[in-house]
Amino acid sequence: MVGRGRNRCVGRASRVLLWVCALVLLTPVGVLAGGKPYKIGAVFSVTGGASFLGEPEKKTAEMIVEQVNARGGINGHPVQLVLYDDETDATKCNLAVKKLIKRDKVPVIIGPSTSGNSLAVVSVAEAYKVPLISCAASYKIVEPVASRHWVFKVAGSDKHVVGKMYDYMQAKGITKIGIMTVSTGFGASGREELLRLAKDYGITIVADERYGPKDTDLTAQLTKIRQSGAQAVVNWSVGPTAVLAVKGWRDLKMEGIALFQSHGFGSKKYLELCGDAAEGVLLPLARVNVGPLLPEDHPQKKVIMEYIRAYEAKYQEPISSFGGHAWDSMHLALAALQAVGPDRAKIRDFLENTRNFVGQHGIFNFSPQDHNGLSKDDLEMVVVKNGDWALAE
Amino acid sequence: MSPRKLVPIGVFAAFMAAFPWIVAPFESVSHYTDVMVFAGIFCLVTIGLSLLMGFAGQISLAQAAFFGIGAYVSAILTGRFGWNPWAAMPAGAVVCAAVAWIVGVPALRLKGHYLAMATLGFGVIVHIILNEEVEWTGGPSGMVDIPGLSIAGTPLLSETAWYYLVWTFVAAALLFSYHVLHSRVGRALRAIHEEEKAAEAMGVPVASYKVQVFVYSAVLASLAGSLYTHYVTFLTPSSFDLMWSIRFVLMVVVGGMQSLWGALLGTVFLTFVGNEWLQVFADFEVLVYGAILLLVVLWVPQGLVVWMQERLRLRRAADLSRSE
Amino acid sequence: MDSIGFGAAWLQYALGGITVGAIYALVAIGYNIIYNVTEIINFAQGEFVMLGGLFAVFFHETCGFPMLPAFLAAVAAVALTGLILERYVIRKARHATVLSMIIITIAFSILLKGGAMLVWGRDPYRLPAFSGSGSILWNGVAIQPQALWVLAVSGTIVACLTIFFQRSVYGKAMLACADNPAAARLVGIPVRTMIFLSFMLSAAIGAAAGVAITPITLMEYDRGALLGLKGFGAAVLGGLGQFFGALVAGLLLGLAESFCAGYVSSGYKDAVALVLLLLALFFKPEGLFGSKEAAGLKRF
Amino acid sequence: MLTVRSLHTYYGNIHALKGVSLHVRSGEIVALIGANGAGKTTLVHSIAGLLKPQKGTILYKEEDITALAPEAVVQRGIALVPEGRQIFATLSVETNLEMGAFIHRNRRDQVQRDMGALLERFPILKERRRQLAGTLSGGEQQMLAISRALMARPDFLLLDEPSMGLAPLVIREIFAIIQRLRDEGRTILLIEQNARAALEIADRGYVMETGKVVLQGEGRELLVHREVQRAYLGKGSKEIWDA
Amino acid sequence: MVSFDARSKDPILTLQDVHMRFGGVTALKGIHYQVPRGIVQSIIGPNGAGKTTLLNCISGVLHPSEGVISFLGRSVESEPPHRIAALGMSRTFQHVALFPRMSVLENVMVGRHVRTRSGFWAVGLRTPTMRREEAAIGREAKAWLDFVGLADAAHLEAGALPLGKQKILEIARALATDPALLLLDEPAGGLNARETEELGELIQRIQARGITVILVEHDMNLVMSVSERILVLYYGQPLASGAPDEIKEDPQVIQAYLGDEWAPEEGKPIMNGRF
Repeated sequence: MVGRGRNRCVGRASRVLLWVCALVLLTPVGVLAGGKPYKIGAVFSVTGGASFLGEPEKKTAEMIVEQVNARGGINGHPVQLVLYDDETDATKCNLAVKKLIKRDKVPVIIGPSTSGNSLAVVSVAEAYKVPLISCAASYKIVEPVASRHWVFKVAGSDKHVVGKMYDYMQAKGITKIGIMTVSTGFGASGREELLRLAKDYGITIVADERYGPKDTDLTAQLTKIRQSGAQAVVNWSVGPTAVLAVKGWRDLKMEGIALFQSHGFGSKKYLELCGDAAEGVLLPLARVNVGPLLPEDHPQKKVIMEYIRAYEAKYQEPISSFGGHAWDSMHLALAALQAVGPDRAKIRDFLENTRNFVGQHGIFNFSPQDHNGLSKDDLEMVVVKNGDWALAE
Repeated sequence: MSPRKLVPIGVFAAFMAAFPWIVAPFESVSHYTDVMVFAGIFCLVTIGLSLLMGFAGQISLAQAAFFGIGAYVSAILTGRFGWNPWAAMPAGAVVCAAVAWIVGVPALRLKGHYLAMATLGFGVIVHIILNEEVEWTGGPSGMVDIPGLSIAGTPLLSETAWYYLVWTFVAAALLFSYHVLHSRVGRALRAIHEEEKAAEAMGVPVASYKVQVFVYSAVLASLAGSLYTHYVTFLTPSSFDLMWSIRFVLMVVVGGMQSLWGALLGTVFLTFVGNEWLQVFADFEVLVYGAILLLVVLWVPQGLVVWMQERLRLRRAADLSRSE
Repeated sequence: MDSIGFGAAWLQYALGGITVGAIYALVAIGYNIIYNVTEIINFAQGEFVMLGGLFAVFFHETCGFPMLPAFLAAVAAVALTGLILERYVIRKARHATVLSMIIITIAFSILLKGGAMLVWGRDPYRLPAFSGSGSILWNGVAIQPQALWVLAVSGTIVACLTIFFQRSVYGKAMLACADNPAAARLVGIPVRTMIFLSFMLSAAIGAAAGVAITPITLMEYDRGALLGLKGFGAAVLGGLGQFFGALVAGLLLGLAESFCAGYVSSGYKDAVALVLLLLALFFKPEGLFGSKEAAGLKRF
Repeated sequence: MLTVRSLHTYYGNIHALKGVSLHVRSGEIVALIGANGAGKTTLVHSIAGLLKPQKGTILYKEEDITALAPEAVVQRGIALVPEGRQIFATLSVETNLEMGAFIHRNRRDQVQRDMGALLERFPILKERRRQLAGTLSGGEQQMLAISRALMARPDFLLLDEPSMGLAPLVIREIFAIIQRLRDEGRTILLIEQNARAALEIADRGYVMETGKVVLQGEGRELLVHREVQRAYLGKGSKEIWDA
Repeated sequence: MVSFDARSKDPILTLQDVHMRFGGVTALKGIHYQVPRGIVQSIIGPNGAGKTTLLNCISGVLHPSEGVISFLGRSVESEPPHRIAALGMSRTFQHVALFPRMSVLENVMVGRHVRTRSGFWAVGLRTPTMRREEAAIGREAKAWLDFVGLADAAHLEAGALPLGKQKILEIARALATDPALLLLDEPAGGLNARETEELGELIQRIQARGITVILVEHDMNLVMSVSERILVLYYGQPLASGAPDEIKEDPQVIQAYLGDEWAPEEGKPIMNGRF
């Protein structure tokens, strides 16, 4: 009895040990075949709260690697994407970036997906002197440039989005607005810019409401704005709350007060979820979202249409503007690798001096003073019409 | 401590001291030092929590809040007011201790689910405050460019240096906690857990001890938060949300509540599981993580360390009975 | 400019608060059923709500069921999940402590969430309203028909449960199990079956809540945790195990949030609800409706 | 009617019953006495199905009921009135009785009739039928516990310490009820600390010590047994009390 | 109301008009009593008479609804149990309340808690004072285990002891607090005759050390053999008090505590609602 019992225990213990060993050994999943591949590191929020960003970014990046390798790589080197999921968690993101740098020794990193996570790794990129092309929006990621030597970003800054929006309001004679922002990094950064730039455009903010990313009801905020006498309401969020804002706006019959959404609303899925309710919603969007609406001679038309075709063919789903960030960062990284090879410092210098790079989100002009390279002119004001985007006049 | 216990502890300490040098030559695990820095920071939190839960028998779902308070006080004092981080760290601990005391006095009168709810509620409130007080905390966008640590004028840059710093803290916390446990205070805490009314009849001021150990766990969490701040040099409220409180509890439970080593092992284990070993499962990671937790709690409810200790004891007993 | 009076805004907040509150109440009731029979707090309750919504989407949108059959199918599917939880998880850990039970149910909720993410992906889904889309505007107050449905579903469930527990033999038997499981076994009540039923029932109610709210709030895989948290708050505030208490506490929490968002600060609305909860716990630890008498009796 | 053969039961990891054998004939009151921890309660819990015996058999009306669940034991006509009464304190008196008849739940008329009869029989319960059972006094609760057991229409009643915590006068009435129940044709196995009272109404008695039956005999016989007197009625209790 | 003039020159415990009500139920109805220093005082009475409630009031677990309890000249009726323990009163529990997963020795060491000082910082930093104190705690705890005869079991888990030894361990733990007054709540419950005899000897040895003992007990053999005075409680009120020999012969006590006869008389109504 005793003996058998013991053996069973030992058996169980050793099985547990085996599992642990297996897990440890499984950790390094590097591809060692082929010539000397050029590595590109990537950290996206594929799961967790910002997975709506990370998922299309991951798919886009993987698709581009396939395309490039199918064409024989760059300069005869296959491209290898080393991608980690940070689960929308700053700590994990920090760990993942260091892992890319120390273990995988990548010459360049794209991502992270969110502003928070990007800010959590800025110091890492600086400390290890590795070029990092963030896909997130916050201007703090690349400013002050003096301490952001190695960091770039491809998402337009919120100040451009707000600028575009305020331009439009100015043109329409809107001077009093209510804003409602989600209490995440995305919403907070938008709110900051909305408040900061308002007076430059002669706009008064008469209501400033906030809500949580998982809130189920926004009528309280909307009611308050309706009472405030605002001529327009700006909602700044992503995810279900962006849809709830539209539905609430429609339910409260607030059509007299124009609803502006942030660029975070730039996904066809949201339009589907809103149904008819979204008619007339205004938002500034990058051209990647409105590719088919662009004139044929627009410089971005070709890259955008190619991306849309390839992505939709491969994944059977519409593109989102977030995937476009991955496209831009990935192609910038590829261009750098092609031009200067896998050398961190040279890649950084190359990126900083890139001009007229035609991407999904605009035509990038980087400089030592500007690590974003976009302006508000890279956005279009879009209105929802018949369940689709249309350029607003 | 008896010499028989000292030998394995010595081996363990030697292993921990050599860890960065052991993993360094192997490329695929060379970054483990970095993971261990975070694991060490979390260990500080879970050592306190283990004292609170495993020994004094009180549930807390608010540890992430104390972790966060420590982190933000450090960040604000150094980033905004230019304090030296080494001065900000105890300041954070003092703030945390005060908050823990204020919350602990009424909360620890509650038991079971009600205590869980009260601490959980407090944790969520702190998280909301971190999110909303934009002027001070930067709100959801977080705080950037927080100064790093330096020792004697030399900035602490490498992971290895941080590894030694953090694990020195852990060793100190372990030693302190071990001493507390093997003293009148520790016995009183365990007595409270086992049979509160008898402990009180023996002259143990139950309410006061519960609050003291709650404050202690908050102070350790606060120190961990300060270290985290200066290591990552960026803070966002999402690192201190309810999910983190739950994670800390899970670390303690998976390792084994009735043992400080349990907190240590559980924390290191789950930090590696969460950040490293399950990456291969990609989308299935969450599922595997949940399954591991479920299996551990169902089949090894006493936690990995206590389970292993029991196995060893049984084995020894079996060996003895065989040799007889 | 619209001239919408103070009164209308007040009503609008109240309406929003009641709708959200009714949802919290339904989640709280789910906690209470299981708690009543087993004294376990099932932290996977929020996930039942999420699964209810997503299963309804699956049956209605993917399989093309009409709304009512889809509703029932979703409830049945989630009840099955509750069954699995009880049969294969809870029963295995019958002698676990309060803390390990909390952790077991949390682990199970992680599994459910992970599973839902794999099956339905990370996007939110919508479901058409039970009757008529759009809303009715009455004196400047927008009323969503679906909100009325949510209230109706909550009301019906609370009424049915009250009748069930006060009138039916099985309901009383469940209460007897909670009161004194050993004595319940002695009079021939199959306690295990009752526990089993309580899990299915509470999962089913969670699912019904999920289906009812999806047309208003959309539903995605990680919605469960927050709903579960608020529902737990309502359950504790109302006094664990009290159905009527859960309803009132749920509505109170919903109203507190809504009015706080309307009149104080929308950012702090969750905090205000929680501060209320903490104060209630500190000063009336058995919850608003947990009777001291019953609590006293319970201990003997 | 009931035969227990060399029963072994563990309570946790304590070997609480070490081969207990006893029998109860139809229509008699059998008293089971012994110190705390002698295993009396473990024995009735084993019979009622609350505990699973490791070894031995329990035969009831020629049927082996050793491993049956409590539900099944009640179905066969054995009801236990547990120590400390164990009424459903938060439910009303009526609901308590209704729960007692849980196994007859599909015969509503019968349940109503039985309940009516019991309430007639115990007017005090009738008066309080809408009160929460926990608010009853000790004696009333004991009455309710016995009534609840009777709602299952048992032939065989197991009574565990029915006099515990009750005032002497109330105890007297409870014992009268027990005798009445026997006179109505029910068989009773009675556990009592109050050995004297139990043995006085019992037809036969068993004495248990540390998990074993150490003595058995007729009630009156045990009452005057020297060992029993010394151990359970108190040494010299005669001198002290019967002075 | 019965009130006993049990005043002595040097009472260790004085109860004045102690009432205890739970909701509508009055468990103690005005108790006046004094316990002289150095004696073994027993409290007997039927279950539900209020013995344990009285013990809980004295030891601070419950606070009486009315009345004054003074211990060593200080009124303690609103003090928490741990303060009362510090003043020199200790107790055991009716249902064994040990710390089951701690060792026998550790259980007794917890008893020393109230006589030692080192705080959280001191023990964490292992100050020299704290080390001396710990050593003393260990020594004294061992001495008490020797005293009650459990020294051999010092390193076993307390929960693994047989019930008889657990009861003794509870007494050792209570003694370790250096009490002037020791309250024993049914210490013989569940003990066999031999163990009960040993317990009686132990109580006498405890008394010999100058510790006053209050004993709540059902076992009349024990009560009669060790007590100097007995208080009989009945329905929350004192029914009688005196030396064992007086109590034995008190007709009221015989009437209330045992009852005179058990067999019901034929034809007498029994369901008369006197419950």
